[in-house]
Amino acid sequence: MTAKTTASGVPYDAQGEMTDQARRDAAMKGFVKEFGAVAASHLESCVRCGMCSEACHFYVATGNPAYTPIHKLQPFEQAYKRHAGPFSPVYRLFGLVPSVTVEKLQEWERLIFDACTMCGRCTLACPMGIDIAELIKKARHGMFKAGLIPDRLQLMDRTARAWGSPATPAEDFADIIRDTGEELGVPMNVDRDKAEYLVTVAPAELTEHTKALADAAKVFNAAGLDWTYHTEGFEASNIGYLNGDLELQEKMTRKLIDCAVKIGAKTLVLPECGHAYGAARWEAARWYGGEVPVRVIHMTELLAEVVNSGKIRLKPIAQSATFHDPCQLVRRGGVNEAPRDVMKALDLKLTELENTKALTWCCGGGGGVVSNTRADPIRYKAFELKKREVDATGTQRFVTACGQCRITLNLGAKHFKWDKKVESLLELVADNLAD
Amino acid sequence: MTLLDFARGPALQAALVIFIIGALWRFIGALLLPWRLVPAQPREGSPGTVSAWLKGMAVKMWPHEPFAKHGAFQFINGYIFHVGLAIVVFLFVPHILFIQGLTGLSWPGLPNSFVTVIGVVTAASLVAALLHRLRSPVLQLISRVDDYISWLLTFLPVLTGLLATAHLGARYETMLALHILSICVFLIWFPFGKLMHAFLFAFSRGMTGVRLGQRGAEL
Amino acid sequence: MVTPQTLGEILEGRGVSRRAFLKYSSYLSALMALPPSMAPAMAQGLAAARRQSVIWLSFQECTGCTESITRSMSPTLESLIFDTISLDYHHTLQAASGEAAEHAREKAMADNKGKYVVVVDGSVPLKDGGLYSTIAGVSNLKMLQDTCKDALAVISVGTCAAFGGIPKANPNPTGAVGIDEIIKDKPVINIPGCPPIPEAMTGSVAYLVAFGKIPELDHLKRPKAFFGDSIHDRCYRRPYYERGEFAEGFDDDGARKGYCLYKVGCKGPVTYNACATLKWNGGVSFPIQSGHGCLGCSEPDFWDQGGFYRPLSTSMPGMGMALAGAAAVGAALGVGAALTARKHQQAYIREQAAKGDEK
Amino acid sequence: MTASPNGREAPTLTGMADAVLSEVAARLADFAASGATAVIELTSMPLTVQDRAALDEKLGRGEVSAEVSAAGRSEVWETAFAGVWFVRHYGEGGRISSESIEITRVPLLLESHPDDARAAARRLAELCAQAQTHTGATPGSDGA
Repeated sequence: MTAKTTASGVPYDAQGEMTDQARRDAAMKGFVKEFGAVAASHLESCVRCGMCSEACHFYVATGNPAYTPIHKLQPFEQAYKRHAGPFSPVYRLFGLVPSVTVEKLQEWERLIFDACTMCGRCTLACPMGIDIAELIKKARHGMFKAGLIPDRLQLMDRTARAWGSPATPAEDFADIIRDTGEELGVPMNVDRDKAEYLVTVAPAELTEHTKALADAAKVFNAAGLDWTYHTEGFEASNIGYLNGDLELQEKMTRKLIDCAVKIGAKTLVLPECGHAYGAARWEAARWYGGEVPVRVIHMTELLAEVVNSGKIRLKPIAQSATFHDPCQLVRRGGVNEAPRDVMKALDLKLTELENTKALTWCCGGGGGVVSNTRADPIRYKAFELKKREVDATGTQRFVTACGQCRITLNLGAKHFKWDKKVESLLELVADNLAD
Repeated sequence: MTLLDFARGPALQAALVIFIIGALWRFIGALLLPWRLVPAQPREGSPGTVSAWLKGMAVKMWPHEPFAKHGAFQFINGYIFHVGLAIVVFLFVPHILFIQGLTGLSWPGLPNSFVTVIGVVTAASLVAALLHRLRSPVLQLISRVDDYISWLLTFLPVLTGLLATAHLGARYETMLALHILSICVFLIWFPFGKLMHAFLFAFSRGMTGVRLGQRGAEL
Repeated sequence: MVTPQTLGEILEGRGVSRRAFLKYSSYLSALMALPPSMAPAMAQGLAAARRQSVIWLSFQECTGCTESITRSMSPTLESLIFDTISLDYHHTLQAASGEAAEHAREKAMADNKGKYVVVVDGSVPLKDGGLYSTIAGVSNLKMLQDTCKDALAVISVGTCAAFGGIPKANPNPTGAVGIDEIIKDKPVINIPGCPPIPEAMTGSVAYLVAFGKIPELDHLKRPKAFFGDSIHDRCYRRPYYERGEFAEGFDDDGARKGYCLYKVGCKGPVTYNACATLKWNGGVSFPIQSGHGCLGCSEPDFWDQGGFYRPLSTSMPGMGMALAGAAAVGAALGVGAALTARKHQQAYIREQAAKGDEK
Repeated sequence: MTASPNGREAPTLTGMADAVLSEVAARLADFAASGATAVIELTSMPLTVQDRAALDEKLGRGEVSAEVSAAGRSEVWETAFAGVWFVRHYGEGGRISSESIEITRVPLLLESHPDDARAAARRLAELCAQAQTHTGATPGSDGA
């Protein structure tokens, strides 16, 4: 893993000892596998109107035209036109569309990974309905095969493959759970043979935010649910979904689903994490031929269920608050009302951000960007958009429902010395359970 | 065989043939690629595939509020020349008669002087669109030759049409012939450039409509 | 041979005063859109001119043009033209026939060598040496060439003489052509129309007689004074065209209200003639005013423009088949392209699997 | 000469009359100042029946009106404005074949043409000669 720069002076990371030609071929193979009718209908319809740029926080915050979302797909589209489009035989025969060069892929690594959180706001802006976020994810498969992904994501990929989680080896998982339980005096269930609910965790919760593990336990116990954590299926964040490593994505997803089936759980609860929801809720069926044998829900959906069904009652906080809608949960996931139901139950008087629900600005850290330190400068710029809108609401509390967003927003707050505390919805519920 | 006879006869016929061949070739060629839809379980209460598809097509016709504000020019000017072109092409009586000759379908048209005014507005709007493409740094970066060819081949029929209606530029038959020839070139280029979005948008919007619609997400 | 009198002297004997000449000239200059100030000059020119010898040749024609020009024979202002020319040969109108008629023609050509005008109506057949139309055993082609040898100018009267007209209509069995495709070395004035408007003929001839030169012609050699504007531009129903009020048939409400006839095949927009202003039968009416669309009779090949009742902007017939064929070819190409792309993808995926790319 | 459309009441006043009127005024001013004569041709103008009547009514009638019968009938009259003359020629069946407004001392049409006068002189001389044979001597005729 070495940081390099292209002839045109653009920094990129490269993994593995492949020759340039081999790297390019691997990328093309990765791309070509993605060119189905769905990608074709999108890639054939762009009219270069530029409206997606106005939706992208990286372009709006920096003003750099290179961050125009559709521009980030240029090599992917070129490969499509040359290898899979209806006119591809003609383009190849007359050399009308050149094959993608490895320099271009190296140059575009920064645009496909650093400058895109796959938040999907551009997809909502595109008048032709091109799902640019989806296509970026497809493009990342090829980039991974070519070994042209940010080193930090490669690092996390290797640890996840080795340990089953980027945060901790699987063996230590049960101890972390029990230690946290004892430390915070919360009864914990781990590695039970049978349970109705299999609860999974995010990497941050295994390192700094271990309190979240206890918070989840408190809620499940208060609601009288039959639940457990489990060593064979605990890591919900799916690095393969972010860095294009399809094999890892499949392996991580299968671990969760198979473990849930093994312990007879009817519901698999994902933690407060964005891409975990995207990977497990919407793409698990990809590995299970259309029928996922277990109900997959996000922690926020679980909270709304137990609150709305009266399984738990909450003490009112009676303060003003604003909410950051995590992109993968709301814009890409459709869970609009659940967090608001919970906040109402907490008697938090919600003032919506100027851009909210499906139109919210992304925190700037999703899709592996926060882990990829090379992207920090533009991430901080994007953070300012969110900071300005939160300040504008003037509310006392600032809540969200995704660990990655909280990390990103906290890093931004520290960088700008912003005294706003970013709070987790789960934590608020756990701390305000009525006795 | 005057220029007008050539334009109205063999040239237009050849152009229509190439248009149909190219359009079907690209359309079927793109959509017969493997569909491989990711079979995710839709959220209950989310619309079925067909209604999600149609919803996707309908919702994209109007931008969400923040994008209407920032992309205002593209969105408003875009509609002006699209609606303008639609009125001029489909509600101008001579055009309706041409379509009737080809397909047998007919419908009432708008007064010619009204359509001429619309034609002028459309031409101005197209010029504004070109200026915007030339001035905006984003569009400068992502624009290609196709965008400029497609613009020119859409603008020329409007221009020659207006000149023919106003009996300017050349003898009426010559300008009418140029008008028809400009349409022939437009039809020949249509399937190979971005003008195909006129057909493919339905599929592109539909796919996203289904993917996000079945997640219960906003489109 | 007594010196030929001037027109003025000849007509004086008939009680036609110079005032009549002035009146006729102002009428003609209005007709030909000449500046009014030219009327006195024209009157003077006419009065001083010799009687113009005219030889009228009729070939493949229906005598409609002769009918039209003679229609204005009634003794009024318009008829004055016939006093200014000496019609030395017209085998429909003249009394003599057979040898005597041909002899009269040759004598007129000899007497006025280089100064007589040849007026032709009807097209000339060229196929099989022109044997499809002969007069006294002489083919029209030969007679035309001989007669025009010493002519001052040739005036083709009617669409047949000008552009070949009906005889030239598809399939043109006799190989009929317009006069100016044969006579290349003499100035030719085309006065098309089926038949042409009488004033167009008399005006042009009078102009030639008065000023001794050809009036201004357009690219089809037609006098711009009469063929400068399209019927559409001078049509009184144009406001209906602009307001989008059309007759859908010949007996519907629109037709009765006198709406525009574009939808029932009017060829006004592409036809250049003076019908809409001068009108016919002495200004009584013209085709559109009496409810029928213009046929475009003063334009070349007006018979073969796809039908008098097909609107001008309708596509040419017979496109259906070609388009269906195109659809089939397009679909085939589409399927072919998709299959090659799928094969291409499979090859890639197999090759990758074979290389055991699993890390 | 614009007849009313088939079966419909003729279109009303089109304002052409006022346009012609203003041009006549301009030409009359020139004529009054510099004596420059002018002719405004009305034949091919799209004047409706109402326009023509309005023009006639506005110009009115002056002190002179004449009837000319030479190759058909014509009327010439001075309008209420000295120097502005109306000349109208009638063709077959009373149809107006051509019409114009002349701004001049007197329209050319009314003048006797020198050639006509020469011919007339001859005829008058013959007449006198015949008269002389009937009534004997006639003072002063030179018998051309």
